[in-house]
Amino acid sequence: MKNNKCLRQAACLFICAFLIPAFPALFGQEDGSIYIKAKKIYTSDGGRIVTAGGILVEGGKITRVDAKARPPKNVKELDFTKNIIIPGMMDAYSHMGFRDEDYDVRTEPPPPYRAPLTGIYLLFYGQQERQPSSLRVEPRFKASDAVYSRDPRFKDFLLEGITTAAIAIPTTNLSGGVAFIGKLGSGSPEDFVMSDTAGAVFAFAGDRNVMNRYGDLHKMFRDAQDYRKSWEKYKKDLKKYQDQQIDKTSLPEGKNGEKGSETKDIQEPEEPKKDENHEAILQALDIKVPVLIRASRENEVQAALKIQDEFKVRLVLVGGQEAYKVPQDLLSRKVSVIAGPDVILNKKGKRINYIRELLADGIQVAFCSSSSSGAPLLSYRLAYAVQHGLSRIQALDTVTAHAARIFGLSDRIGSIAAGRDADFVVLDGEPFGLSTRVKGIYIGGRQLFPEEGIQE
Amino acid sequence: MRRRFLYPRLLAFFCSALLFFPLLCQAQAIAVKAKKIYTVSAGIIENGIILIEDGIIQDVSAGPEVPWNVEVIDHGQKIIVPGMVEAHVARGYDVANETNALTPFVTVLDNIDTSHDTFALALKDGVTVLHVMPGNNTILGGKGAVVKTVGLVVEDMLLIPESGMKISVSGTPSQTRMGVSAQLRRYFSETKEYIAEQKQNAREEEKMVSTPGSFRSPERVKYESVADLLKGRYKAYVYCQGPSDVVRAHNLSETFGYRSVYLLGPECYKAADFIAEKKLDVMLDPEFVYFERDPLTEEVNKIDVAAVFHRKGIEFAILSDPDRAHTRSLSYQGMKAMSSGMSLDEALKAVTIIPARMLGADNLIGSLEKGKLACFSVLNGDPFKLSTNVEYVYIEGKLVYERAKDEELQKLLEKKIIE
Amino acid sequence: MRMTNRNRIKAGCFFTGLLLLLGGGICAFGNTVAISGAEIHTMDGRIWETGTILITDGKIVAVGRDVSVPEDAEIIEAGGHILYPGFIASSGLFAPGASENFESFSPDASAADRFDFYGDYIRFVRRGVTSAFVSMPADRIIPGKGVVVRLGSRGNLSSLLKEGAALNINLGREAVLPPMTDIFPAPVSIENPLVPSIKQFPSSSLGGFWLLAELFRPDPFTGELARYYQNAANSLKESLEAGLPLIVRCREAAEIRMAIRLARSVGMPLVLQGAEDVEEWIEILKENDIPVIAETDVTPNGQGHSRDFGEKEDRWSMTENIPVLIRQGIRVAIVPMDEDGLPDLFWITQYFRRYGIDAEELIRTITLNPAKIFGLEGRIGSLSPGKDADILFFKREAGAVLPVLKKVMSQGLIVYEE
Amino acid sequence: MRDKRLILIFCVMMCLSFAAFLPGAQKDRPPYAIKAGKILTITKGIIQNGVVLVKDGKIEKVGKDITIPARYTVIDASEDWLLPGMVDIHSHTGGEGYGDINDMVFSLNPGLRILDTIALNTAGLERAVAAGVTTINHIPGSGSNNGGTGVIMKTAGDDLDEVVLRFPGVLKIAQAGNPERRWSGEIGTGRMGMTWHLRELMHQIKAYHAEWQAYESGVSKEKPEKNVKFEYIREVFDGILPVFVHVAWFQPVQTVFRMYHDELGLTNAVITHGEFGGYQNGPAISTRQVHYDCGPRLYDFWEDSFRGLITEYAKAGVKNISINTDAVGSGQEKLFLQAAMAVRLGIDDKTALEGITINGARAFGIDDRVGSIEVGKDADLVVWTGNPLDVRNHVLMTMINGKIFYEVSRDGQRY
Repeated sequence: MKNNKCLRQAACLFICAFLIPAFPALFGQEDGSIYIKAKKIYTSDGGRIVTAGGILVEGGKITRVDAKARPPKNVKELDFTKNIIIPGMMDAYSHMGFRDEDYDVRTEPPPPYRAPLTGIYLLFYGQQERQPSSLRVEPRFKASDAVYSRDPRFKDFLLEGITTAAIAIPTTNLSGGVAFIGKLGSGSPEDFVMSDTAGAVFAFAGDRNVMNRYGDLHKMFRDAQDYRKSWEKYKKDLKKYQDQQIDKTSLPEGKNGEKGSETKDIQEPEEPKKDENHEAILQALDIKVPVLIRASRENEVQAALKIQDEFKVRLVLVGGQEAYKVPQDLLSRKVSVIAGPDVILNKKGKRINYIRELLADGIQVAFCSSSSSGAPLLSYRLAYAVQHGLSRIQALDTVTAHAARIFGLSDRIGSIAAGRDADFVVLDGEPFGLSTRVKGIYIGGRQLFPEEGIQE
Repeated sequence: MRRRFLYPRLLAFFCSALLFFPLLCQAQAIAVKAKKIYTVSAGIIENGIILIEDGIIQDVSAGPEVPWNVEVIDHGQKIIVPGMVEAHVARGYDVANETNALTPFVTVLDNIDTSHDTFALALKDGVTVLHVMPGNNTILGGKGAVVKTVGLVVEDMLLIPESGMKISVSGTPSQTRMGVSAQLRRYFSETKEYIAEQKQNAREEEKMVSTPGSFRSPERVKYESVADLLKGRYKAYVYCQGPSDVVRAHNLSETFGYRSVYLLGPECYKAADFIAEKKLDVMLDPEFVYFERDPLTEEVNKIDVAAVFHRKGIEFAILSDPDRAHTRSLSYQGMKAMSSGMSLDEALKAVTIIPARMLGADNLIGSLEKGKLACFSVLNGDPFKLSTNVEYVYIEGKLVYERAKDEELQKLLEKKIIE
Repeated sequence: MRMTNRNRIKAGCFFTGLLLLLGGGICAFGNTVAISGAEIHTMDGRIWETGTILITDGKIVAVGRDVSVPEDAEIIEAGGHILYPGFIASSGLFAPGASENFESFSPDASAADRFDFYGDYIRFVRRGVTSAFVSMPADRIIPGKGVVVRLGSRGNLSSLLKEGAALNINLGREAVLPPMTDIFPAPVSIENPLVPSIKQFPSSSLGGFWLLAELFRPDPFTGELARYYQNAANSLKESLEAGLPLIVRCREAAEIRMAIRLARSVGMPLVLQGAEDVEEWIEILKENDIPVIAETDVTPNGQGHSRDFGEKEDRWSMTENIPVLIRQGIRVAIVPMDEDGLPDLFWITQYFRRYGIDAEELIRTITLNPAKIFGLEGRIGSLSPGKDADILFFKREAGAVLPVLKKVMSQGLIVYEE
Repeated sequence: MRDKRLILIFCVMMCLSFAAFLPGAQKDRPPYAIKAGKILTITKGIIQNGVVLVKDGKIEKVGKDITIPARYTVIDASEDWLLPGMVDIHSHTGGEGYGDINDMVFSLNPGLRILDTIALNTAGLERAVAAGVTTINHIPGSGSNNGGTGVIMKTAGDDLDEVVLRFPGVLKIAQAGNPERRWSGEIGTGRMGMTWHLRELMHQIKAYHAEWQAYESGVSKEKPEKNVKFEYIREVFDGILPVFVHVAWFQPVQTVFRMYHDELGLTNAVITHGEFGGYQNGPAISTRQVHYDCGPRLYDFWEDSFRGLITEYAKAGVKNISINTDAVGSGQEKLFLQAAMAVRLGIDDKTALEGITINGARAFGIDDRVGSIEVGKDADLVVWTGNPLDVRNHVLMTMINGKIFYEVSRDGQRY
C-alpha cells in the first residue's frame, strides 16, 4: 500500500513537470532539431539495422536516418555511441489506466449455499456475490472517455520503453466499446489521446458458449445495417418532399390552379431515432476502424472469421492462441493477430511458440499485455519468446511495426524512418536481454528520461 | 425409486417363507451327488458325494458308503462348486452412510433390509455369503456384518455379527485427505486414552462395592467400538482410492496396531509392489480396467489392474459391481478375471477361500471340506462360463434356490420369447 | 499414555518417510559416476570454469578441477554444459482439490497425508524443479505441517526429504473467514452424544489472533473448549519442542507484526510468506535474520485473458520488494504466486536481473536459500561433497536469451533428457 | 438449575398422583338402568333384550332378566344396540392440534409430556364423543425420534384428573419415515444412526431404572441421582409403560421388534402403521410378544396387487390387531368408519369391532377399565341405532364414567 502511495506521488510530480511550458525549453526545442548518434539502431523498417549511424530529428519528426553518422552543423548532438536505439514500443491491446473490477460483469452464479446456513453465509459473503456490478459495456462506449490519464502506473510502462498503447475497456462482455490509441509520456490529456477510435472491440473468449455470443454480435451488425438503410430511405424521402415543397412554391397561383391539385402532395417523412450504438458499429462496417475480436480457442477464431466473411470488416484477432492452426484462412482474409499475453502454448507435451508459427506464415502479429498492469512484462515475455526460437527482429516488429500497421498508424509511429514521429528508446544492451535497461526515452524528439531518471 | 425393489423383495420373502421354513422340520442328514465337485481345498472330485448332517459337511469324496437312513439327492451330470463369498458389499440397505463423518459405533445390523434385492440376486448367482458394510463416504463408517443370503429376520442370515470396522482414508466430499488422516489419528489416540481410563475404572470398581447397571456417559460411549478395533476384536476394512492412501492406511494400522483389509480403487495398481512387499489383504475394485492420462503427451493408456496384481503374484478377492449388480455379478467378475490371465482355479479361489480367509471365516466357508458349512451351488456346466447356469443353491445343507421355481426368471424368459 | 501415543504417531510418520524412500528406491546404489568438463556453479560461492563432479550412490563425493576419477567410474562428458543444483520450489500444494483443510486449528494435519507420492511430476522435473516444499492451504489459521519432497517422475516415486519441515500459519483474511460449517456446534448431551465434527470458531482476526496466542502459551487455556483443542495444543507443543520454523503467510503490516510477536513469544524460527508490506520491517528482519518466501506474480508466460481481471491495486509491490530485500542481504526464496507458474521458476527469478542483481544471487533464491529455510542445507541446495546429486545440465545456445536445460539428474540418475 | 429441577420433580409427583386418584369412582353420579335391544359385550358375547345397571360410574350388572331397583333412572333403548365405548390407541386429538405435538430441535426428547397440552371440550373431542369414541391414547407427533410421552385419556369428563386414565400413557418413538425428514449433520439421517441413537437412550433408561430398583430393594445403599427426564419413563422396564413406535417399511419394522423385544426384552412394544410392506414381517411378529396397531392406512398397493393390511398380518398369524385413526385435532369420529373399511378389506365384523374396542385396551393393559361391557368396568357405554359398521347408523347416547355426555334428543345430532 504505502509503497504504492509514494510511487503515485512520484509519478504525479513527474507528470506535472512536463506541463511546465518552460520545461522543454531546456532542451532547445525552439528549432527542435537534434542529431542522435548511436552504436546500433533497430529501425524496425523492414528489419533494417543501422550500425554506428545517426538520426536527425527536426520539429519532433525524424527527417533522416543515415547509415554513417554525419551530423549537420549547428544542431544539438546527442552521443549514444555506446547504446542501442529501438523505436518506441506499442502495447497493441491494453487496459492501462483502468481499474478492471468496475467494468467486469460477473456472469457466474453465486456459490451454492448450504440450506441451514444461508443466513450466516449471506452475513459474511453473500452481499458481494449476490449482486454483480450491473454495468454492461455497449458498443458506443469510448475507452478514451473513461481512461484515467494520470494513472501513476503509466510511469512503469514508460520506463519499459512503451510509448504507445491501444487501450480498451477491460470487460468480459461481448461488446468492449471503442478502443483508442494513447501516447504515453505526453503530459496533457489532449495529446495523450492520439486517436479516439482505434477499433470496435468484441469478445468471444471468456464465455463457454461461443454460439450465442456469435449470434448476438451477428444481430448487432444486422441491426446496424438496417439502421443505415432506414436512414438512407429517410434521406431519399426527405429529398422528394423538399423538391415537392419547392414545386409548390414555384407554381404560379390563379389560372390553372387545378394543376397543382393533380400532383398529390407527399407527407413529410418522420426522422428515425438516432442510435449511437449503431453509429459506432457502422464505423466498423464502413471499414473506418478495425474490428477487434478476442478469440483464443479455435472455434472462437472460426466464429470471428465467419463474421468477417459476412460483413467484410477489417478483422483483428486479439489473443488468437489457436489461430496458428488455420493460417491460410487468416492469410486469405488479410486478418492480423494481436497475440498475448500467452507466449508459449503447452500442447500434448510440446511447447508451441505460436507467435513464431504465425509470423512464419506471413501473418501480421502484434504483441499485447491485455491487462491493466501487465505491460511492464512485455519485453520480458518477448524475451521468453526469443528463448523459444523467435528472432530478436521479429520480436521487436511485433511491438513496433506490425502493431502500428494494424492500427493504420505506420506513417506516424512504429519504426525509425524519415517522416515518422521521433519516438525512440535508448537501451544499454541488446533488446530483450534480461539485464538490459532503458537509458533514455524520446517522444516527439523530447527527452523524457535521462539516465538518472531511472534511479529514484 | 423404491418400486424397483418391490418385486425382488416379495420374491425373497416367498423364497424364504416357502423353502426355508418347511425345510426346518425335515430329515437333517442328506447326501448330495454330482458328476464333478470343485472342492477348492482338495482339487476336483469326479462323481463325488457330499455327506451333510445338520448343515455341516461330514465327508466329501468319490465313493463314501451312505448310511441307509440318509436321503440321497442325485444331481446326475451337474457340477458342484462352493458357494461364492463376497468380502465387501455396500448394498442391501436404504442409506449407506450417516451424514456425520465419524460414526464408528453404528452397525449395519440396524440397516440390513433382508428383503432387499441384493440378496435375491446374489443367491441366483450362487453367492451364499456376503459381507455387508457401510459405504465409503464417511471416515469411520461403522461396523459391518457377515450374512448368508437367505433369511427373514437379520438374525436368521447372521454368520458373524460384528465383522469389522469400515474406514475410508481417502478424502470424502467435504474432507480432504490430510483432514481425514488427522481426524483418524485423533480419534484413535483418544480411544487409547479411553481404554486406559476403562482399565483404571475396572481396578477401582474392584476395590469399592459394585453398583448394578453403571450409567454410561454419552460422550464416552462412542469410543467403545473403536476400542474393540484397537483391542483386535475385528479387522478394519479400509477404502483406499489412490496408491498413496494404501501406504498411509497401512502406516496408520501399524502405528495403532490393528489388522486391516484394503479395498482398493483402480489406481492403486501403482502400489502393487508395496502391497506385495507387505503381504496385505486386498480386494480389487470391481472395475478392472483403468484409463490413465499421461501428464505430458496427453495419451491415454489402458491398464488391466487384475492382470498387474496377478503378475506380481498377489492374492486378492474379487468384488461385484455395486452400480450394475444386475449385470456385473460376481461370476461375471470371475470371467473378467480369467480373461485378464487368471486360471479357473485362481479365479475360483478369489471368490471363495481368499475372501473367506480375509473375513476370518475360512473355518466355516470358502471350500468344501469336512467340518465346514454345506454352502454350495449346483451348476449345469463349468463355472465362469457364460453358458453356465446356477440350477440349485444349498445353504447349510438346505435347498434355498431352485432355478426351475424362480418366478422372476421365468417371467424374464417369457418376455424374451415374446420379443 | 498420551505421550506414548504421540511417539507412536511420530514413529508412524517417520516410518512412512523411510518406507517411501525405500519404495522410491531411485538412487543408483553401488555405482560411481563422474561428470567432467562442465562449468560448475556450486551455489556456495565457488564457480569452476571446467570442473569434475564425482558421484557415488547418488551422493556427491568430490567437486573440483582436479578430482581423481576411479577407472570403474562411468563418465558423463559434459563439455560446454553449465551445472546448477536442482531447483527447490519453496511453496505449492501439488494436489488438485486440496485447497481446504478441515478445521481452523489443525496443527496435527500433515501435507504428507495429502501428497500423492505415486504421481508423475514430469511437468516440474523437466524444467529443473527437483524438490519442493508441499505447503498447506491458505484458508485456515493453522492448516498444519508442510513437508519437503523430492519430486518423482516417469516411474520414480517421489520421496520424503523431510517430514514436518515447517508449520504453516495463515493470518490473511481468507484464513479467518473459513468456509462454512456443516454443523452448528452444540454442547455434548444425551440429545447430542457426539461432539460436532467441525468447529469453525473463530470467524474474525480478533478471535483468531487471541486463540492463536492462547494456543501458543506454554500451558493451553482451560475451559469448555479445552478438551476440543487439546489435540491442537498437544501437537503444537510437539512442534515447539522440535523447533520447527513457522511459515507465516501474511500481507499487511499488522499481520507481520503479529507474526513477529508470535515467533518471539515462543522462540521459534520465523519465515514470512507473502508479506507485501515488508519494507517497514526490513531492519527487524535483518537483525533477527528472518527469511522471506517472496511470492511474485511475474510470469514469462501470460495466463490468458480471464486471469488478468480483478487484480489487486498493489500488484507490483511485492515484485518490487524482492530486489530491495535481496540488496539488504535478507535471505529470500522466490516463488510464483500462482502454482501454474512453478515450472518457470528459473525464468521468474531471472526477471529480477533488470534491477541489476547478479544472476548467481537470484539462482541462490531457488536453491540454497530454501534449503536453509527448511533445514536441508545438508542434503540439497548446492553442489558440494556429501549432498544428494540433484544436478541440472544447462547449455548456452546462440540466439537464446538464457542457457537451455538439457538434462536433469536426480540422486545420481538422469531422469530427464531433452 | 437446582430449583428448576425441583419444580420438574414436583410436576412429576403431581402427575404420578393423578394415577393414584384415578381408580377413585365418581360417587355422586346417579345410577342408571339401560334397557337395550341388543348388547354387544365384545368379550362375553351378545345379549338380546338385556339390561345394564350402572352405579358410581361403574357397570354394576349385565344380564338378560334383571330386576331394575328403585331410584334407577331407566334409559329405554329396547329398539337399539348397546356397545362399549370405542378405544383409539393412536390419536393426537386431545390437544389443540398440530402446533402442540412436535418439538423438532433435538432428535430425542424423553422429557416432553403431552399431558401439559391437553385441552378438553374441543370440537374434535365433542365429535369423538358423538361418534362413540370414549378412550384415546393422546401422543406426541413423529417429527423426532423420541417425541416424548403420551397420555391415555377419556374423551370427556368434568375435570382433568377424571379424564386422564393413565399418565404416562406411552413412550412415543418414531423410527423411519417422518423423523428422517429432519435436516441434520448429526447422526440419525440414516437408519443405522437413528437406531443407535434410540438404543443408547433405552440403555440409559434401563441402567437408570436398574440403579433405582437396586436402591429401592435395598441392594445398594447410596441413593442414585434423580434424572427428571428418565424418572417417570423408567417404568417402561417394569412392563407397565408401553413403547409406542411409529414405523413403516419392511426393514424398520423388523428393527423395531429386534431392538425392543429381542434385545431389550420388552413385551410391551407397539408397532403402529407398519405399512409399505411391513406386513412381510408377519411371521416373525406372530412369534413375538409385539402388538400391532393398524391405521390410518389400512391397505397396501403392493407390487401389482391391492391388499388389506389387517388381512395380511392376520394371515401371518398376528393376533389382537387394533385399528386407529391417527387423527390430529379432528377426525377422531371416523374410527367406526375405519373399522367398516377394515371389514370391506376382508376381515369379519367381530374382529373389526374388537379392533376398535378391546384389542387396544389389552395392548395397553387397561382392559380392566375399558374396552368391553363387563361388570366392574368403567361405564363407557354407547347406544347405536344399529350395527356401527353400517354407516347408516349413528349414535343416540354416549355415557362416560357413568355420566351422559351426549344425547341426540338433548344436543341434536353432532355426527
